[in-house]
Amino acid sequence: MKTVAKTGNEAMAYAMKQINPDVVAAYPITPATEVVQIFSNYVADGEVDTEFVAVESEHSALSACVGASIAGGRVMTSTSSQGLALMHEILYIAAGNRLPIVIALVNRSLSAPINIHCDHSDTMGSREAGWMHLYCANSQEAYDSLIIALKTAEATAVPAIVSTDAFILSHAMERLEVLEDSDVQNFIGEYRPRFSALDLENPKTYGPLDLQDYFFEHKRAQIDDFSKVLDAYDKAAKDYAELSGRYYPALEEYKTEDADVAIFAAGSTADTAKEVVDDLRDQGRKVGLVRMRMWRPLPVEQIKKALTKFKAVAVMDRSDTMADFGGPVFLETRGMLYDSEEKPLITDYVYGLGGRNIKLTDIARVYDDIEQVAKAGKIEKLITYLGVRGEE
Amino acid sequence: MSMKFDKLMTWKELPAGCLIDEPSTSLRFKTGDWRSMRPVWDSEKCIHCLFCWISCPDSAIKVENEKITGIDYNYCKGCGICASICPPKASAIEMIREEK
Amino acid sequence: MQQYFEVRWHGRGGQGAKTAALLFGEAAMETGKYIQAFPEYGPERTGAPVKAYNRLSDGPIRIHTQVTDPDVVVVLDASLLESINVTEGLKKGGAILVNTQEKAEVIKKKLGVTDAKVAVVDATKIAVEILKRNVPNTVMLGAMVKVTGALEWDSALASIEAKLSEKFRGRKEIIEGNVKAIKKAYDEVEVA
Amino acid sequence: MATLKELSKRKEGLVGGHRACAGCAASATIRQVLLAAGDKPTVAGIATGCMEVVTTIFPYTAWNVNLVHNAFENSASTVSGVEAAYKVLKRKGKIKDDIQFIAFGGDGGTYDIGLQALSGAIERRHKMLYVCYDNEAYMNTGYQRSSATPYCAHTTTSPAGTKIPGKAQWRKDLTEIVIAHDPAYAAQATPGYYMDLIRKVEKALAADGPSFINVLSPCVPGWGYPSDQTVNISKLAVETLFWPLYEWQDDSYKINMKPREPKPLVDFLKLQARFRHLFKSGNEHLVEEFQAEVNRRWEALLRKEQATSA
Repeated sequence: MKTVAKTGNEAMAYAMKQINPDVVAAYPITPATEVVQIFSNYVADGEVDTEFVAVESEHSALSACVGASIAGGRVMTSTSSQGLALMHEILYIAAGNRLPIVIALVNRSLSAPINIHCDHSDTMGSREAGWMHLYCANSQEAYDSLIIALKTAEATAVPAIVSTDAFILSHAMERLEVLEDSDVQNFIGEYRPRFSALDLENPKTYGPLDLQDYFFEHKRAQIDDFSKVLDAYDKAAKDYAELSGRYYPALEEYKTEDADVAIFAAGSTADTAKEVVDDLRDQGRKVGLVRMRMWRPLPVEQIKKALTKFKAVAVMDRSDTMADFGGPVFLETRGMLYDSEEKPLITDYVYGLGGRNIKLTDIARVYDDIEQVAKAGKIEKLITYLGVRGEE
Repeated sequence: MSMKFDKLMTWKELPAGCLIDEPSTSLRFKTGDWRSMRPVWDSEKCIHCLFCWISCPDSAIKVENEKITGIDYNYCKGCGICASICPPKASAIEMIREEK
Repeated sequence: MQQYFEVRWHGRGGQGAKTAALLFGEAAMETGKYIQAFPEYGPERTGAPVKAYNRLSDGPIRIHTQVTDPDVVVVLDASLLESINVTEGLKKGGAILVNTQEKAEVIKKKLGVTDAKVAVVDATKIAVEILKRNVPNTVMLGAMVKVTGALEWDSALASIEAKLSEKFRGRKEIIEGNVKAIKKAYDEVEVA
Repeated sequence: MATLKELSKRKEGLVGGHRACAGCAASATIRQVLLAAGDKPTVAGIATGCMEVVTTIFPYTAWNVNLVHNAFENSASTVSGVEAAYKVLKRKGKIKDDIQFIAFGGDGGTYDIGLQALSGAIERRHKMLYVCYDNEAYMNTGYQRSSATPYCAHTTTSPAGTKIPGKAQWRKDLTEIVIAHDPAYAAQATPGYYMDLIRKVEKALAADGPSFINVLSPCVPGWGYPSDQTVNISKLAVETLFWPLYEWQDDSYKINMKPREPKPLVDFLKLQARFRHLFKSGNEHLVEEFQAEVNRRWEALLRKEQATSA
């Protein structure tokens, strides 16, 4: 283990190097370009054994990854925003085929208007594609998560996305600890694919057509495989904790034990909010934070257990559903708690679109609001667009 | 090999992944009943040029030891290509109406 | 709440504000600090005003917001003083360091700063003289360390030298030149 | 080159029981290509389209080799990935055999939506043979125009109406576009001339780099002719100069079939319902224009052959 200074992108590229995948097929896109660039250097300097395919689009990037994974290779790529949108079609195909491909992703808003900065609209738009998804809060976690995600993906044959916030994390250099190459290799182990199109003894047809008689059965089996991800993840995360001393639960609770109210947030903002919690705690206020790290599959029982103990919860959504009903995290959170006998009042804060800075005072204001909601026992304003001009 | 063909598999019985885990399973699916015209091959007239064999879209011309041995009616859809390209000097294949 | 030491770097695209922030961050890490170093990204190209930031602390850093109230502002190009409000948000008792030919008093007056330290160094002159190129960014690190006292000088210098060695892959004259220039800036910086 | 007798002893790559139309040339194309490739281990990929749909209906596959299907526009990039994995796994000693790779796509998946992926794969020089089974329209979805659809052809999105007589444009010359990428080998073929196609597959697979064969594959329902005429029409396309058989390698063109007396284009057109409207009175000029364009392109090809012959 050694201490280094790396940006989120450098941290993910370094984890990729230590994983040493068989094939990386990728296309550069701001702000994830560096991941591909840095990895190209590792390839050029012979530091990895990887076959690097510099494709002509993100669509081809994931298509080539699918081909390489069906061929039995350990496969990774990297992208962001429009790139993920261009991959969208193939995301479903990779998942349906049970290909444990891992994407090092940087969360960036989707056009229009074009904008290169952070929000979560890109990954939220892919939430039904059948990929495991982890939102990271800092460079250290981005590095660690890529390794844990790969292990989980290969154990379950479910592909994974690990994401950081554009620029806020992707381009911010932070201090982190990295493992030795051999520790990473021992942790992930040799890849043993479930099938390979290069297996000449047992020719198979990959990606066949289903009529009405089989499609539903195939999807049901996929959903069942997906349901095993949470346990496999937790096992991988615990094994990783033994190795690194850093444990990342699917859902993180921070100072929630006696809290009356909490913020439910993901990504770098959740990390920032811990600072606000400490500050408010110093003032004697009973506030806490629940951080959504794993978004797919949803750790439903953990979320229910965590959130039902509060009087009020503010969900922080860095994207909107365009349903005129708030952001995706808000909608799903309310859905999860519907059957709970004790449930908090839940409000939504859509914030930070297109990289709009979220200040400590903004987060403090959300705590002020939910304390008010908890005290009044009712919600005055269900959805707030935080930090946008023209809203009061 | 975990595929079943005699009945519809449940989702728990499917091979892991989204694949057909053995080759050439379509041989279990007989397309011969699509036919309304039937090619009839005359072994006496056949010169074994193999033109019909290489041109058949359904791999339905049977060959053994470089010689044609007949037509596989399990798969032949009756398109008539074989009869149409059989060299005139041989005319070893005739299309007749399929009697049901 | 944890104490943070925050820096804002002003430069023009191509002058190395980001590199300076990264080098400063890495140097700080070598002294045991937890660090962040990040640029502000826009569509700007060479010549346009750009910003970069540092955040330093003794414990793990959890906040991931822009730096709005820096302890220190570093201006890599004095011409920016005309177009940018470089003192925006500067903390009381903080410091602003400018690469200029002017005396510190003149800059202090020009900026209208009353409750923060103003320091100057002619980093461009030092860079041109020693490095034969107008690259003031690394040079300014020397002045920066002296003015702020945020880092221990010897270990900071050693770290910067190590990073430069990595970056320039053993091109001795560049590495040595930079170190010499950094030391010169350390010696020559003037505070008002 | 393998003879028919030798080929007849090989294992079929595409077996019966698939659901292609009776008389489908595309199935014959794939079958012939796989027979030609059949002396070495082969892994295939295919774009979504007619042939993928009729040959892989779960749980029935007509493929006797490993087949990878991903989506419509990415047969070339998918097989790029398979080939990349092969290279690294071979380097690591995890794969012992020499394997050859063939990507298939229809004209929709090749000329149009998959052109970018094809271009990228050739430019990156993946060692694979790409075979386009070109039936000159989107047959899988019900005969819509593609950029491979010829002049005046009726399709369901370039219908022959009272004002507009079918497709207004000539087809895109995809083979030339591929040649502009400087592949290791490129050719045009058609299954009616099976020995020519088989020879080209062998040559393409032996070439050191990416190769491409554009195979005109007549479509019974899309073109509108009796199912027993598939081979005849395939040959007529060549004999009328509508689809020249030629190949390109080492900067040289070679025309493989030069009819001593080319047949008139109408011989090809009149057998097909998609050109029926051309034979209504008042449309004679269209046939003449069509013939003139075929001649012009043939002459241009002859000049290319002459200019590049040693």
